[in-house]
Amino acid sequence: MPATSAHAAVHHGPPQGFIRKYVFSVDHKVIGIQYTTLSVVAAFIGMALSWAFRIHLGWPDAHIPLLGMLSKNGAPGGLMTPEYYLSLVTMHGTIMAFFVLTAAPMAGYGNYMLPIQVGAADMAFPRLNMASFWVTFVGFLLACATFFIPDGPPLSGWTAYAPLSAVGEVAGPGQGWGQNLWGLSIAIFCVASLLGALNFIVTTLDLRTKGMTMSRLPISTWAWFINAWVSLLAFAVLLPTCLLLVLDRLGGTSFFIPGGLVINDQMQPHSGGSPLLFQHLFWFFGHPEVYIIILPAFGIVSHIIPTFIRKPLVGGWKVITWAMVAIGTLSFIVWGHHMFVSGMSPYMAMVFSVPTLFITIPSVIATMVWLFSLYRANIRFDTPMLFSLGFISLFITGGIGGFFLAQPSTDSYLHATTFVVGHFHFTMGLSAIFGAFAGFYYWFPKMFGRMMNEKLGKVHFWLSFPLVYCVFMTMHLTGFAGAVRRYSALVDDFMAPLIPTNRFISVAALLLGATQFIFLFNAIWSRFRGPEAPNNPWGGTTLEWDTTSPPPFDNFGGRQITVYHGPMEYDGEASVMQTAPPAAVAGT
Amino acid sequence: MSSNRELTMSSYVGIGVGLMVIVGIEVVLTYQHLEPRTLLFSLLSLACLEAFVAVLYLMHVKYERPILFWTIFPATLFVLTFLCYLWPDAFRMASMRLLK
Amino acid sequence: MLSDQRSDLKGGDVNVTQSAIPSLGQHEVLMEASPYGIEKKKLGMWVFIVSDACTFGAFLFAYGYMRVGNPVWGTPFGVGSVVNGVVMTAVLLSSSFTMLAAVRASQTGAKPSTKKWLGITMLLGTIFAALHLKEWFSLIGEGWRLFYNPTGGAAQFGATFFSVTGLHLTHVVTGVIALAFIARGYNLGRYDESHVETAGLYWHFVDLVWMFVFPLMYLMNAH
Amino acid sequence: MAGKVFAVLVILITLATAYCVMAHVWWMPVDVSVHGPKIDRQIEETVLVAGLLFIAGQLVLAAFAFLYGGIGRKPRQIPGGAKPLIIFAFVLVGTEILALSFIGSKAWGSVYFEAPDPASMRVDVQAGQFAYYFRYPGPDGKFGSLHPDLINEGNQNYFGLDTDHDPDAKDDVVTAELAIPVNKPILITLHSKDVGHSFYVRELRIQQDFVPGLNIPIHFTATQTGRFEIVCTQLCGLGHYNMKAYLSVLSQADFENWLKKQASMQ
Repeated sequence: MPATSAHAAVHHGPPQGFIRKYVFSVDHKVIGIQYTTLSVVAAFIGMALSWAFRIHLGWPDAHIPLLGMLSKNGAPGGLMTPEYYLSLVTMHGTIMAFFVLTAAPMAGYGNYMLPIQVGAADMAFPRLNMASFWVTFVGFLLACATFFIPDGPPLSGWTAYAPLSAVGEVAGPGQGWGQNLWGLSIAIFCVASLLGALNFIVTTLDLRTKGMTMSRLPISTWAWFINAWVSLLAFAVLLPTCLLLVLDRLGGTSFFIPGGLVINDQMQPHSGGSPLLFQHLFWFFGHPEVYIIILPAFGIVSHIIPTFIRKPLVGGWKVITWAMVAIGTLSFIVWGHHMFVSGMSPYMAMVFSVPTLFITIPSVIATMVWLFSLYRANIRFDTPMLFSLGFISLFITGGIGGFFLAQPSTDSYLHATTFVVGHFHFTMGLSAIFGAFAGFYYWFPKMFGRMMNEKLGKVHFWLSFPLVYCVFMTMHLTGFAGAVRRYSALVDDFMAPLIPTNRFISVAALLLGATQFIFLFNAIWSRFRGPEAPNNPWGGTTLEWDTTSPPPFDNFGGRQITVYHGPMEYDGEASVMQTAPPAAVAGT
Repeated sequence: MSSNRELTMSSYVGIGVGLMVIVGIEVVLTYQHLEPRTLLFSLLSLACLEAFVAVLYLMHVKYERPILFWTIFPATLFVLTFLCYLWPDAFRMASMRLLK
Repeated sequence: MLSDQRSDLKGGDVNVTQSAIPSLGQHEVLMEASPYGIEKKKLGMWVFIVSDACTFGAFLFAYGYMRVGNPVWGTPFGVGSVVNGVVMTAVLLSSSFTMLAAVRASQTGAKPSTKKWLGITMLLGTIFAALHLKEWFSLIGEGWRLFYNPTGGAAQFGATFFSVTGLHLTHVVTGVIALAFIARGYNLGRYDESHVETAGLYWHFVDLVWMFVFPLMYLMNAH
Repeated sequence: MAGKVFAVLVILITLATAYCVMAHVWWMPVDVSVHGPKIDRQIEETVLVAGLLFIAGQLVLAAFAFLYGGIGRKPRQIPGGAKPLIIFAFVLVGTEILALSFIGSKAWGSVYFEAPDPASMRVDVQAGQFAYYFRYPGPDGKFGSLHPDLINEGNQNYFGLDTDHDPDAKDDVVTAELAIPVNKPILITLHSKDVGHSFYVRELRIQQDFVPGLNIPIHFTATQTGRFEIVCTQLCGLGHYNMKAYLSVLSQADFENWLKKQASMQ
């Protein structure tokens, strides 16, 4: 309960001893780094999985030795079986969506930066904060554990549609304990996210330092705050969904399983459930989830751009913030656009379609704010800015695909084609990742007190950006041709001609993956060998640049922080720290 | 922190009795052989009334700043309202069942 | 790069920070006042309550969906169960008021009566749980299961009833345990009235949820 | 420098994308259904609307990155600040999306809102891991009732028909291929025997999931004879990639012969 942990903020001094310092630390900075590290690890696992199935799609009879070692039945001699292909796709989606994209930009950077940006010494409930990380960690271990149980990970996709996910092992390999662990893992992740969101909300509202009015919050803080509300409400619905799914599997209930199902000539002992109920509950969470993933990227980019163009965003904090609020709100009433062809009431399809299209308006406003802020700017193309620009380009491209999938009529052709895969990789996948990279390069000096290597960072960007388009724009195009997603082999008369195209995608994807090792090397090398970072390497104006790199245990060395200015008071080379006393400004 | 000074303990007892009376009404309604739909809606509205009293007085939102109410109430109501989008499919399920 | 405006700043001296830490979280001059003017743990509890309400809501929507989708339902509760339900409601409701008494006593600093009222609240919570389990066991005795309906109606009754009331029961038990912790901490002087008040919020919420669970799960299933 | 490279890169990507879409390098197969043209037109309109926004957005990004690199410029906001942007978004994008959803709803309605032609030929489709089976009512025009407990791949009772006691079921014709007469309204009923599947015929511009436990009706009219693939687009298990059947659109005469042949083989 929050109540019991409240005093932690009051009493805990700097911890002594390795365990309290680096493992079970209540310091939001350590927890933020723990989250970030977890998601980097998860990201490379997820990427390795995608490598495996991309290789399989490009060269169906390729033998992948490592895979053979990982799973004897899944990939005998390294040759991937169809079921293992689906398992890999499932776990790629699960790990990336939950443990990378939801964890890193929100829980990772948010934990580290939000308290500093509002001028607090720690989160509102530090012990709760520590709990939510370790709960997430347990969830992650459960997800990974599925690889090491006999029948392997589940194969029902990250959306785990019932009844395939609900009837148990009879539905196929991995649908036994694999799916159980999956359900538990996600349920646990829900709890962690709820606790995290609660902490973010209270910290932003109650722990702002003197003068840090809501209108002076950095945009990134706004994004995390809005996002915390979205997660709070969305995960509150995914939690029961997972619990009911687990009940169907282990308790013999029939929430999502109708009567009269015959699998392998076995009559299933269920009746009266509804697969559509699962889809509704899942997507009620699932659509806000994609915004939970992208909103922090919005915030990070909106936070970084002014620093590197040396001028405020068009419309100041208000326009971009209200755009994010509108997006967050609308995200709850559009989930049905994932279900246009699912057998949902066709009239509801229209009800969901219109607000979906209307999300375009705040999205376009946000995009134009970033775009037109560049007008007559002094753009400095350091790595964080390059990734921010990349983010804008990717987000535009991804948003465009939304027009096709938001309309039932066009979606009925494009649904479940690779067009969808391309679309969501652009919007919530790569946009969020680019936002995360931008944030990583931007805040690394603050987090670790060392600069990252600019050259390697630029190489990382110049290789990643075009490769992203090679992979996922091509998927859009094959989607127009009607290439179906989640096929482990292209055996149809229709799909077979697309094998060369898929080979091209695979090559690009492998290169894209390989490029990320430049980032990994850069991060690790700079962590230990990078040049000392000054307190404010980028000339930012927000509070995190107003303390040492890395910040002391209580973030500001016991100074009284008083804020007099908004977060983006840039004017060319001149800029005003949020804490600069009015007199000092007059002086400059 | 003296937010629930406003009411004396006895008036709280009054509220408690009132809530129990509502529960009584609910029970009586249950045995009036009403249409399930009518019964459901009357029970729900009574429950909402109870909940409202509980939020305002037991959880003394009435004596907090209004902004607290205007934060928690719309958020919760928002989710519960739009979850209603799944009712059409619940009714379709009854009408389109494969096995009657 | 810009010349850092405060490069003279030398932080990181932990001893200096010690003095600053105790004042964190309290709304003193160095903080912006909370827009709600309430303890942060109280606000945290409110935020938790919002999400928990949505969780319960989703459970109840699933129940409604199942019920609408399965016209042949089956209503197991006779007068006995309804009476039992009314008693449970009375118990839980009065526990809310004993909780109020405890909060109030704690605010006047009356330690003994605070402990007394907390004790009574926990007792009532336990009675509620006991009555609830009695209901469960009588149903199980009649052959109701998560997956089986002895009256031949939809199997979903057991599933929805046991899961929804189970979730509520979990909240009650958690609440009783939490109250025990709070009482102990309060007794040892580690916790103050604000903890009691926050725990009270949670307890009232559990009561509030029951105000929906009772009519929907019991009365709607009474024959 | 970096800005100019970025600009060039973005422009190249934009042009390449635009070319691939406009030149239909990868594109939908030709449509063979009555409602299809509406959907195609809708896709084309969306390509236009979305494509313009796409090109405009990327070009502005490229232009600004190209022009405003470096330092020493006196920063200035765009004339009018954010207002014109907001107005543009609401007015232009707003009308665009309203138009799209208005026209689009017609295309959607032509598939889902209009009642099927009462004279439609009815076919019953059962999906299971990992095959489709099709059922024609036979001479009596009535489908026998379904008994899942009787489903048995071994003796080829895929639908669970009670041919011994149910007269309607006796003459039902069960096939592994869907054949339909051209230019005749067809009403098919989808139901799944196990998990979720989908009925996707690209040339018909039809994609509809099977919902276990429900009967999902869908109706269409094919306008050209030919043989097309029916594929599963709803993840249904390890054989998902290989779950397919064929749709043969035949002339009325050919169709009748085909049905007779199938009936004789029951």
